[in-house]
Amino acid sequence: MSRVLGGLIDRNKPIQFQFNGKTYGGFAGDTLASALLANDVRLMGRSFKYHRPRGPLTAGSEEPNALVTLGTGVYAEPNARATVAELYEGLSARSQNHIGSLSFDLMAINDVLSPFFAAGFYYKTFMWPKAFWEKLYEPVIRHAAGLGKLSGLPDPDAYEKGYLHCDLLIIGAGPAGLAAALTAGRAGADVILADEDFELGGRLNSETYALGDQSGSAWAIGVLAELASLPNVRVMARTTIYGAFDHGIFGALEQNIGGKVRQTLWRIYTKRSLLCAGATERPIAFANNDRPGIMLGSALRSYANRWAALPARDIAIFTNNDEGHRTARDLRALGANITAVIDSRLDAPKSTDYPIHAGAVVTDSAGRLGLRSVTVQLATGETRQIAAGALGVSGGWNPNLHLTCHQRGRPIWNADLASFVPNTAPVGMLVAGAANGQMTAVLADGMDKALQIMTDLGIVAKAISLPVAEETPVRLTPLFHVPGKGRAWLDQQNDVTVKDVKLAHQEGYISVEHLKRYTTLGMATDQGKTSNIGGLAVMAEMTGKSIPDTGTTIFRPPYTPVSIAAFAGRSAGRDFRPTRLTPSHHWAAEQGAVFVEVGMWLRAQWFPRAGETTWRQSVDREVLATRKSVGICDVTTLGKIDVQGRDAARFLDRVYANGFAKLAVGKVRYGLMLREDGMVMDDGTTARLAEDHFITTTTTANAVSVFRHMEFCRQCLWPDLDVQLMSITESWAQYSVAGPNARALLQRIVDAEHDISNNAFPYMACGQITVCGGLRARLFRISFSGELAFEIAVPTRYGDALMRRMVEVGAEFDAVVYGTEALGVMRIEKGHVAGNELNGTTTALTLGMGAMVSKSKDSIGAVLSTREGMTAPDGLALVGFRPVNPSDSFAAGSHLMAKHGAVNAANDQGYVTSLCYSPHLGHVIGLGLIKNGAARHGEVMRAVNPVQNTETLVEVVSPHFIDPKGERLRA
Amino acid sequence: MRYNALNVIKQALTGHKDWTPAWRDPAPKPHYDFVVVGGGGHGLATAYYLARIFNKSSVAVLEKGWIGGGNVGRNTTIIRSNYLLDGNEPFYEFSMKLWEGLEQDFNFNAMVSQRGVLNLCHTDAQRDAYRRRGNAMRLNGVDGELLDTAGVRKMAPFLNFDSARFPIKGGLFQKRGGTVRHDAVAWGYARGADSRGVDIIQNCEVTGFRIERGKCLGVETTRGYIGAGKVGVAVAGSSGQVMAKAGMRLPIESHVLQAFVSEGLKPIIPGVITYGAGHFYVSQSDKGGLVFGGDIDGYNSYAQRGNLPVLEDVCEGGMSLMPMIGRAKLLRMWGGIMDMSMDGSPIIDKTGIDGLFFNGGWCYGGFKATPASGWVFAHLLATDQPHETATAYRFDRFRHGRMIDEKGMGAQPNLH
Amino acid sequence: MPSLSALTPLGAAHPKTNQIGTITLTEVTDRALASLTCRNASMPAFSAAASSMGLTLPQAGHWANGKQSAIWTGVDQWLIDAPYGPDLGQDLKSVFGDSASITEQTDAWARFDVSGAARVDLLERLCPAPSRRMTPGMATRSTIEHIGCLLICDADRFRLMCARSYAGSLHHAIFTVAHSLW
Amino acid sequence: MIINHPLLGPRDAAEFVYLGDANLMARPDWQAENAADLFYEYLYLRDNPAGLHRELWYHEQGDRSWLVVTRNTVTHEITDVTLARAQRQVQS
Repeated sequence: MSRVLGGLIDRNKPIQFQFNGKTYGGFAGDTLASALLANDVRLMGRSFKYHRPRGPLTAGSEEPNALVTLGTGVYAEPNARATVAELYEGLSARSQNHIGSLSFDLMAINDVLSPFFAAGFYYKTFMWPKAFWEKLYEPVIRHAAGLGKLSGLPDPDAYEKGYLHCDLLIIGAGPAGLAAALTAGRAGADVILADEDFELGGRLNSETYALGDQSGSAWAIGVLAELASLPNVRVMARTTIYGAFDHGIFGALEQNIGGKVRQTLWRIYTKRSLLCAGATERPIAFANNDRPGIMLGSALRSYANRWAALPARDIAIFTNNDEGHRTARDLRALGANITAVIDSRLDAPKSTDYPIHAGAVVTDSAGRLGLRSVTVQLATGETRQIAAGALGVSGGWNPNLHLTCHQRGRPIWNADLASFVPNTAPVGMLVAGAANGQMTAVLADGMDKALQIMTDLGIVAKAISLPVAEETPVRLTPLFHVPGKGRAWLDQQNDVTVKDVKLAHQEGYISVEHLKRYTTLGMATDQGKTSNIGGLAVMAEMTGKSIPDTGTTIFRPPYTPVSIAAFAGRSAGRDFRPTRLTPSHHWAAEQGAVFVEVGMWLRAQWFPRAGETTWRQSVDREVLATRKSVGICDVTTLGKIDVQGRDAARFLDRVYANGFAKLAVGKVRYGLMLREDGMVMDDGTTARLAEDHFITTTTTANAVSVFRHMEFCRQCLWPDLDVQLMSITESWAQYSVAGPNARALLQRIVDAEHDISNNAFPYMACGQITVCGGLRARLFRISFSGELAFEIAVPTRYGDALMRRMVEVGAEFDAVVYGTEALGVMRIEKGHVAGNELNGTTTALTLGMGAMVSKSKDSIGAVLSTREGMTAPDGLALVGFRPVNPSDSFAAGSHLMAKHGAVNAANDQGYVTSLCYSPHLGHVIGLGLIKNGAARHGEVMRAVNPVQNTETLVEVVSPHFIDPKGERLRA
Repeated sequence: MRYNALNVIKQALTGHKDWTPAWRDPAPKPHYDFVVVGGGGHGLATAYYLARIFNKSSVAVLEKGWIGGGNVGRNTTIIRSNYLLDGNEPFYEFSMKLWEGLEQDFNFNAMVSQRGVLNLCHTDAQRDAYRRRGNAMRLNGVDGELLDTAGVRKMAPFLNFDSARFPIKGGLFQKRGGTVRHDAVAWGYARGADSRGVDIIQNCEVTGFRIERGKCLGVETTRGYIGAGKVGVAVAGSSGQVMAKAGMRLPIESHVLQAFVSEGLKPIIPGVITYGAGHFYVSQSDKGGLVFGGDIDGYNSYAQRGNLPVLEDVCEGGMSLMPMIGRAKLLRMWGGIMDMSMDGSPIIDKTGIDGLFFNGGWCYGGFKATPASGWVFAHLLATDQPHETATAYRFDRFRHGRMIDEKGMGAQPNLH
Repeated sequence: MPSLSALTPLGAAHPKTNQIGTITLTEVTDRALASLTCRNASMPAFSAAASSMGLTLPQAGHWANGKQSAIWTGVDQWLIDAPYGPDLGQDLKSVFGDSASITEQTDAWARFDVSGAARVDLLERLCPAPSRRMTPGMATRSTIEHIGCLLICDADRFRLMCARSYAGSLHHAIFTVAHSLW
Repeated sequence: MIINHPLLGPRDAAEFVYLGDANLMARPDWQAENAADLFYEYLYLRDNPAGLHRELWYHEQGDRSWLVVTRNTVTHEITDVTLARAQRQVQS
């Protein structure tokens, strides 16, 4: 055990966990990585391309190497970073991307063959023979693809979304964030303080310097306690702010521990935000700098100070700045043997506690599955082997400015830090502390920025007293890589080396975007947090330009990867979208109806009865019974819009292609609605209940868009018209009652004082009536089926009862209830168009209703419907089809060809839009659109359906298969 | 140096010393016979085919930033030719055929991978529409199969068949559809064009057109005036901005389309799958990332980034269709600017200005069209005649009511 | 009295109540609703009519309590909420006459009341509306799991209203999230 | 995005449905001599600016108002929001 004294782990809470099947012990407060290091496990994974053995480079979310699969079976999460995985009892993790064991990976052969796998090698080969790409090369490449593995089974966990509002969101609960939160919190602002870590305090938990008379972590605990007592402050641990979106909206992902929900995806609406995300240390590249045990100096300090874990006893340090010396002091204090501090600066600080090599660099390393020693080139040019089981590398700090780039903000170069710092940030965002390149006085910076924001928001705030921090300014001499012959890794996960960047330069991939794309630098799961700058620095050397002149890389959301399930929340599986139920749904379910999804609605498709074994039997029965006697259908889903106002008639005149001004009160008229481009948008009936009151119906599919369109017309085009719109789709349960006995059935429902005889209530009449003893209702004599038919509407709560009552009184007529299939059959038999024909590319002319487009008034779509391409004589027109041989069938979606000639696109005459079996006629019938259709009735054509390899001779007929004169519906 | 296995091996053994830049970095000349504005996929392909097919030796491509930095550099890499309408299908099939021989043609492995494109349907009406489309494809000599639920299950057993809000009723499958390594397309065309004498000039923004008496004589650029016999503009995403410099208003709006990629995962999704009851489509790259997307954000934008509602909508669709991806993590999201046209189809046409030609309006379907777009635009530039597969892509189709509206959504770009 | 019996939006004879932890979720069915919209250039008559029946018409984003309360739903438009009666729309029409367009809406909506100390924790996980900042008298539209809702803040509860056909899905959403809190 | 509704204050843009250029309110005269040309230009041609754009949004999950929003298409910054209806009435 390399566990040392101290740290923030809870030694009273031991935890057992497994890695690659072996059981280890850790403590509450550990991460998987810290616990493994404390158990002397440095090897945790394999790299992507060369399968190099890897251990953690970092102690945070920027980790490129220590990726594991967390959990087992359906709970397995691939590519989890061991460095941030909070240890819990029973945690089980496995390493990834190897064939054979982690320590003996057969795929490591790739490392030996690495010269052949230089950047972009795959663009240059695998092209011959052509067929081999799909048969051989690509399968091999795909076999090697990816890191972790999905279980392949549905994710069993629950996820949720939530929404928060605040004055100020503070991102990061390190020193700057805590100072800012306390300042704004005391001022009474609504504050959210979020941090990805489970232990808040940021670097305060990993460093040994004091704040006033206490340790940094103790100060953090005090501040957090006060924040917890403030009702206006919400502190969110384990919460990553993953993205900054427009107008102060932030995305956050909270890991829930022990609850019923695995993760909560918060959308946070802010007035202001303060980014206090700290900084990430960067490595220095040298040959074989990727061995397990080589990590960032700051990570070594975190493991030692926060987690009391030393990855090895013999530890060396490689640094270009003073941080390396801090690492050496901290580790030595915990009992490590510092074998050397290799400082690339000639003016390195001195120490008597351990050897310091000023002006020296590490040029290579050794150790098969973990670091054993490093090769150091001294200032004198002499090289020396130094034993080390771990090497702490400090190359300087990169501010964590990622969120400032999420709205395409471009950072600028800071020569003192030799790194990019924020320049512009999203509107409303300030940046404080190390995230802003401010490496000292970060508490004051956090407080000052909070005060500035409070002033901005008009909230009175006072300065808070801050402890004195011991700190020293940054002193750094830039060094990004050590020149040499071996491979020096920049992007460790994707195996991008200094040589690869040089090759990219040699081949002209010089723009930073070309560099990234050609070499895959920065494209791994860490998105280049520790590698981008190094890559740029190498490219800058090659081009002879400065780093900022070579390019900048900006970051896109998410800050760290977010599970797809979290973005879906509860809107997944069956709850993907809500379900709308019709008023007769419960009754229909009792009858064993088969339901079908129609938009959000569930509608009864047909009602199987005992003995019926196919859907066709049920549908045929429903159709025949309706046409013979009477059928009932729930048509509530059709959109219904109340149109009122003194100018309601004028308004409808403009919205519909045909006229409504002259429609008499108590009458209904069919209306055709066009888009402004002259195509048919929707159709439906409109009833006039009073001079200033109409009810318009829409198709089910277009209910929402037609209402929106009518509001557009009302508000944006003709606000001078006095007209008001209200959706009443939900207010009324509406049933179609169709068939020769429809009236007789309804007479048993409608209260006696209302005369619904043919004379009193003729075809296209409407009225407000009462039913069943005084219940207010509306009755419309309209027909979609072609039969004598009514639609009756009652307040929705009575819909269920009305259905039951009608079925009851309908028994004497053998009434049936029919579903959407029978509805569809009857409308095709009648030749009514529906969704399949109103497909957005058909005009009134196409549908045989050209005469309805009035030329004597202004209406939407009238002008553009006259364009030559839409009025050509050979344009598509609606026709009916019937098979020449009545026992033949064909399919909707078939194309029509002349009886003779080649079957190809050039000879395409049109297509079948709708098709059904007509039990009334005893054969299949179809509707469709063919060129010059009106003139082709009687022609025999071929309905071809190559995707199902069928071809049927059909005769072009009138689209009205039954009762073309409309005698039935007027009966 | 030619790209082949032998040279890769030779170079590997000798330290990769002899590889040369994939394209030169020439200074602009004062005049070219053909100036192609826009160093994206379409512009580079146009230049390549001008040289390769039409033997034009004086060709320049002007790019304001770095080549391949537009939508060819940020898309979801899908190729397919499963269109419905006569105006489109032959063109996209022409493109598919070019993809099928492209790598050998331009000597660059772009990883054209025909693992299939499966469009799922969830209602009877949708299945009828797919049948009509599949038949249109077959009538044009294109492969297409209509699958029932069992057929879909066989191909993609991991889809949600058991607890779906919108059950899968079948699908339209194009076996020859698939994906291509998108950046490599730009680089392959650039390298191929460069090797045939085309000048590819990066960091050269066109700031205006020199137009005299109705004729375009050349372009003003940030690197000076460049005269041209003919100017072809292929800057989809920025078409409105660039053509405004020539005084033109277009039937196009610029919108943002987001795309998403997950961390690398071992292969689990075979080809391209699109959800028919939500906005979600997905494929898995050769590196293992799930590459997925959905609908455009829906508002005019040049910001190259989108917002949360679409991201969430897309993932909801994904989790509804294939709940096994829940624990895969989204790694990166980005937004591209789309030329959304008024009928969802592109424009490749002369303009009212002599010598000035336009190629744009690709909506979010431009990537798959890259080879054919380049070829037919080169054809138009070289011969003044539209290529036989692109005769419908005219400006005046809106004036005359001959829209090519696959989805039937009408003159509202954000619905296409 | 009609001889038909009514169903609640959730499809039962009687409204449903759920107790989940400290959350009480109640289906409310004893209210009548009608939308009331002032016609163009009719505000004086419209206001007079409202006053005559003691109706307070609140500003945008608010509702006003009373025997008949009014919820602002749009420009010059309110949803009137009154004790259940057979035809509130007609009752209002007789008061407002030509000054208003009135649509009976009683059965257009389903209503669920959410009370209990954790109601804001619940709502934060359901809808984007700033429920924590809402005070009694405020009312807003919002969405819950793709369902358009009216969110009305009362002293001890929030009223959530949605189109009636969505009642089952809305109830499911509230119920599920409430359960996840405990 | 957040749209600052003139009556309801800041609202998530997800509550709105977008239509396009506010010029769609300026529907041409159907009786004009060149009505066909005017309607063609009205419906199909766009300025499509990179910068300030006046555009129509409909508050579908709200008060059903059509709004004219002035928004920068490069930065997404919104500088003005008015009720379309009010704007029309001012113009006429």
